[in-house]
Amino acid sequence: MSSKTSTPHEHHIVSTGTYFVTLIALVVLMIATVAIAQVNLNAIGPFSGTVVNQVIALVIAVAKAMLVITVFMGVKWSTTLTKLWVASGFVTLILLFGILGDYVTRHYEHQSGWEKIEDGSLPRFTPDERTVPGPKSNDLNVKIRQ
Amino acid sequence: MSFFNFPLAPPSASNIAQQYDFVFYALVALSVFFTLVVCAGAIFFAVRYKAGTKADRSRPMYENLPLEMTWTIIPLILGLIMFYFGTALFVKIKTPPKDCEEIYVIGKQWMWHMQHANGVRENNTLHVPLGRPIKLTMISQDVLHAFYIPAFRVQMGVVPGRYTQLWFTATQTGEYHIFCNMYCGTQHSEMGGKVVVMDPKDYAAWLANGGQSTTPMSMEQTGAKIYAKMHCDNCHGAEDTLHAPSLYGIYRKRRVFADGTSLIADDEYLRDSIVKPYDHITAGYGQTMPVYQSQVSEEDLLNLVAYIKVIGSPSANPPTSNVNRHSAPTAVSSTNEATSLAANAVQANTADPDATPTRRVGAPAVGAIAAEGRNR
Amino acid sequence: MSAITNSPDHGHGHGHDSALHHQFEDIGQQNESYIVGMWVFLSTEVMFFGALFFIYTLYRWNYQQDFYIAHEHLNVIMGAVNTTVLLFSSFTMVMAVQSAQLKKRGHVIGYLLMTIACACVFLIIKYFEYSSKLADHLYPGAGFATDAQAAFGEHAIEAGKVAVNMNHAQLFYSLYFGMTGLHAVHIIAGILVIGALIRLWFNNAKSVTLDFVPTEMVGLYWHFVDLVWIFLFPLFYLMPKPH
Amino acid sequence: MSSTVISPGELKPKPPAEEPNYLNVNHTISSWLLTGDHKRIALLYLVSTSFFFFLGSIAAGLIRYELTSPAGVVLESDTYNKVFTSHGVIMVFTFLVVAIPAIFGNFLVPLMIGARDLAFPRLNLASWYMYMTGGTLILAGMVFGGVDTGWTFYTPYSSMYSNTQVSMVIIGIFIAGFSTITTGINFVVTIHKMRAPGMTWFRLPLFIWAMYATSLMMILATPVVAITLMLVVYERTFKLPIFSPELGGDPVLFQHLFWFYSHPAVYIMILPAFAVVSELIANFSRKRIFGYHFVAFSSLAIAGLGFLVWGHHMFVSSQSMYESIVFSLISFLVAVPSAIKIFNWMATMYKGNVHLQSPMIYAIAFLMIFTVGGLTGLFLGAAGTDVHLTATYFVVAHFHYVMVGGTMLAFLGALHYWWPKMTGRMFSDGIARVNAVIVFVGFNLTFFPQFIVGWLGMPRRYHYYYFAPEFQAYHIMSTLGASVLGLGFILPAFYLTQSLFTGKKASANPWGAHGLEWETSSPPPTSNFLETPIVMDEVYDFDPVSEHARDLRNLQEAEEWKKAHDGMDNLPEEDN
Repeated sequence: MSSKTSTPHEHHIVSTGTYFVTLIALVVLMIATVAIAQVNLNAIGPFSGTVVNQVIALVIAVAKAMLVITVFMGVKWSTTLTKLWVASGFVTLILLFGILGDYVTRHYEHQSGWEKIEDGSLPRFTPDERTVPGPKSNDLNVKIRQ
Repeated sequence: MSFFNFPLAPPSASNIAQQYDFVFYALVALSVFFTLVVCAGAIFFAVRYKAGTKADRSRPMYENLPLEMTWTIIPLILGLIMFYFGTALFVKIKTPPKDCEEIYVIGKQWMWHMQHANGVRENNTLHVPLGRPIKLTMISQDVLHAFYIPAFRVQMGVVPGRYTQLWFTATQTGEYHIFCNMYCGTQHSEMGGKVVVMDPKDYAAWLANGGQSTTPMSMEQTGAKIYAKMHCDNCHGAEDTLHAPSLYGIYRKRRVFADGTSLIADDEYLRDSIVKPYDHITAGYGQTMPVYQSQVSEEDLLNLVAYIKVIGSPSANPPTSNVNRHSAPTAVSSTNEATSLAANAVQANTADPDATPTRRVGAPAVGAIAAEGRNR
Repeated sequence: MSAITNSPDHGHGHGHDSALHHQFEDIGQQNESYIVGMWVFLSTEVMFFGALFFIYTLYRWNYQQDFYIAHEHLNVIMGAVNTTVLLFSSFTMVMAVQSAQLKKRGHVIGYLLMTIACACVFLIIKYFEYSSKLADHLYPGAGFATDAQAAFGEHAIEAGKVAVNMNHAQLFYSLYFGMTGLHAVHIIAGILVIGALIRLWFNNAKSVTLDFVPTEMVGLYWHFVDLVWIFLFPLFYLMPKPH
Repeated sequence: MSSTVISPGELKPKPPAEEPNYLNVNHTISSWLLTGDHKRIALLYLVSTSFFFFLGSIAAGLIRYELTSPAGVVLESDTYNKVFTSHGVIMVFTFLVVAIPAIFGNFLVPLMIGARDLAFPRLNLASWYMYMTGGTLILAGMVFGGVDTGWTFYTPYSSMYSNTQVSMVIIGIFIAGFSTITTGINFVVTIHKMRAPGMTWFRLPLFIWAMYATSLMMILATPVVAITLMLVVYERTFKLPIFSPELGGDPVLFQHLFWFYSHPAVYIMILPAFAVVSELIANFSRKRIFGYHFVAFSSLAIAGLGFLVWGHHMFVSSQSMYESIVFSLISFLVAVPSAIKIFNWMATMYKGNVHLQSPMIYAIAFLMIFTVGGLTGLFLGAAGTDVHLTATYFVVAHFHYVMVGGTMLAFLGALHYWWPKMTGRMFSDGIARVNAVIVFVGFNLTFFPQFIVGWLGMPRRYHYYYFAPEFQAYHIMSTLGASVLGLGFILPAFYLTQSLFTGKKASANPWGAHGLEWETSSPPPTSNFLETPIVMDEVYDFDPVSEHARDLRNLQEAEEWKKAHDGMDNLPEEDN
């Protein structure tokens, strides 16, 4: 079987120190993310402070996740096959986020006639205030509750 | 009758339909071609290289990159061409021109409610002028629906909480189906109606008149209007149904009743059957019909009877075919809608008889409906 | 070619190495199969939670302001403590696996017990968090709080007007309870699995003592649970104020 | 025929007929219900999926009968809606998704790669129990009130409006979903880790490649629909706003998430069919498959691109026009690997020795029908033409051409092809060949009229169409075809069952096929191979010229045998 199970039987044993350092790093990152969330950051370029804050929080979360995956879950010392399967779930998840494409581009469609396009800005869908014009009748008018 | 009726294409009655049909038939041609290639190839090889037959089997081929690339790239290119035409069509369908006339549509279980710009309203029937771009702005009041006019090749989902839109320019007068094409519950299949394409002049007059036809109506036509408005045709259609006998050709026929007696159906009998239906229950049916005593004015009764006397005969305008057999759960208080139905009935006469299958008035063949006299 | 196990028997534990199942050729093959299998399962779990994360992302992006005010009711301290507890439990878990590799049975059991203890602490804190939401009628559904001010205090009021759409707040809490609830279900499942593992170690069962891989598989699962929380925490508890 | 397997030691003598195999090793009920043997689990799946297929077919028959008349025949609209939902749910979730992977995949993956079992036999058994639990819940839902949402469970109808047993059925689907996930995990690990020595990736039969691609999608897509459907239950139970527009939710989001699974699910259903057809065409043409690498990688390409086309189900659902265009483009791209497969299968027959036995007839029928199914997919992938056709009977016809004409025909082909291996008995190939033709004719008669009636505008899920009687002729044709098709599905149940009792004993390789599964006895022993095989030669290693010579010899022998036995039509068994 040497041809396919080339992985050595003796698994890589990671030292307690490595694990402990990882734990400390994780806790530090956790504290950092809580701390940064308390501060309202300034906008950077076109990105508002809110976006910057969110991006930083997510970057830290990804860093923590990477630490857990590589060290605690031992992916760093695992076979290519395992690594591929680790990646597969996350790659597919990115594909799933392709759904956002719909919501991002919905507002770019032609909506002429029923909504005035303000200069420069694209029409944004806000159903809450609008009702269908025409004679009102209780049973037939659309009720869109706020 | 309809069994021998094999229409091969839906009517093509809008500007979109014309462009659509071009793309569609191009795809049909492409599909037929490749289907023939594959079928002929498979059969030819199966016969030519059948086991035990003499054939040259030397130097068999297992891999051939140029060949593989051929049948990778040719379908790819053809696909991209089709993608281009399909997308161009799609963008056209999704992009209403600026000068559209607007009509608002509300979908609800299980009816369509339309509102014209000047406030005229109608249910399940949509009147539009010929040759002018119309845009429908649609929303649903409950579940998902889809507004679908096959003859125009347009369809759009109708979603609660959001507006969607759909546009077309009708190019032929006539009446065409409207279907709800997103499953929406029990009576999904009956959530439909028709779109009536009118000459712009007629449409303007119709609109100005609050959705009523300006043509004077005969008694039969008025009766037909009432017949439709009161949803008589829900039960009394072209054929006997589970709930009720058909009234087609009933006048001066002998009617046999549940108690064994019988009568000739004359004017008096027809009137009595409306106001006091349980006095003479036709054999095989139960007490399912509402009693209309003091609900219908005598004038309307006269008109109704006049209509029922000719119902089903070619001279009559039946209650605008079966398209309106919808029991609207929340009856519309406005009379506009009811009269507009009648208007359809009238307009049906003036339109071109070949434009659409919807308009095959007279006895629409309903196949093997429930056996006569079946009672549940 | 290493030795071909030619045993036609189907029971477990009759071959030359009793931890080896009959369908495998050698223990290396079996171990990697288990690890890969676990990861394939975890990629399923990634998509399972992923769909929820996507829904959350979409609605938060649409209703930033409302989500922000709704999130103010969450207790960051409790969330942070819970995060620390889970991170620490991951550490004890990984130490249990290391001890299994070194065949230190006592250490394995000790670390696994610590992991379970952490999991229980997590659930207890979660219980207090949930009760505070329930007390303020912030459970989604027909009984959801209708008075913004009562639910969210002065945060909900801006320039004298209610600045939060309670429907969207309800959406937030639907997702909050859905996602943390599903995560809690995974924690409970983890406690059961780790409990079973401790039992096996305690009984000195050959299925776990001969090789560390079963312990490592439980470890992988537990780290995944931790991983989910690593994302849940900033997304729900640490929301920047929208401008 | 040349042996692909050289055992390390000396070749063992041929096992006697009473050789213990996986069927006769023991006979107790618990030995079946608690088995870890992938072959027995495959048979458990065969029985249970056949049962569900039978139920789904009854629903289909009712639908067809009801549609012969524009105003219905026997059902109320409510009942009709429940019937078509039952048909969809049962066929999709308990038959199509499961059938080929769980029956033939389970049976063949270890056999084809030379393994003794799947990597996780107990998980495999658990997956059957999950499947049965899910299936039972689904049936319970159908019995205790039924479901009327359609198999797509679109919100907000399913979450707020339908007062039928939606929750119970969804939980059933959820559990059955995890059954397919575990099957997928098992396949992936088995294919990666348990191949016999010498069984390199490019010596794998194409069946394995396609099973791998299928598993990939099962593992990565199923959880999405599982959680989405659970959210519907969550929403129904607690009256939550996740997909409900009244409280700020988006009903279209459900469609995105649903199709994110359900489009890959279409490939979960059709890729195993490709898997089977690749085997059938290569083995019955006695020729190495043409363009092995292209066929193998096209499966993976389909699996990859299959994740990126879900939006083509939503062109008129109020999805953004721009995203629709992107999805349309990718949909055209995903058509290319399917085209590659079809042309490669055809090229395989070129210069082969085509044996027109029943499995091959199914394969050729598949080829023709799937071509139509695939090409009509272009109408629906092109966003513009889809606007008119979507959710009409055109779509119904299209996916039945793919699902019934594709998957179901491949299923029947596989059943006939591997039946001797699974049961150790031969069936009568003459009646099987007739049956294949019946299925082909009945199928086309049933579903081709639906293309036309859909093009005319007949919406799907319509109970009545009295307002459009012009559709009736096509519906009647379709129903007539369905009765022929039904006959084609019933007949195999009889002659295959009969073969169990009266069929000839099958030799190890009754078809003269090539592959590891044909190297072991029929039926195989519990450990599949008496010794771990070592693979020395390439996949589908036929030589058409010498195969032709053998064919001639066999024909001649048959002729002589016939003469000697006074014209009896029983051919001698073709043997190595």
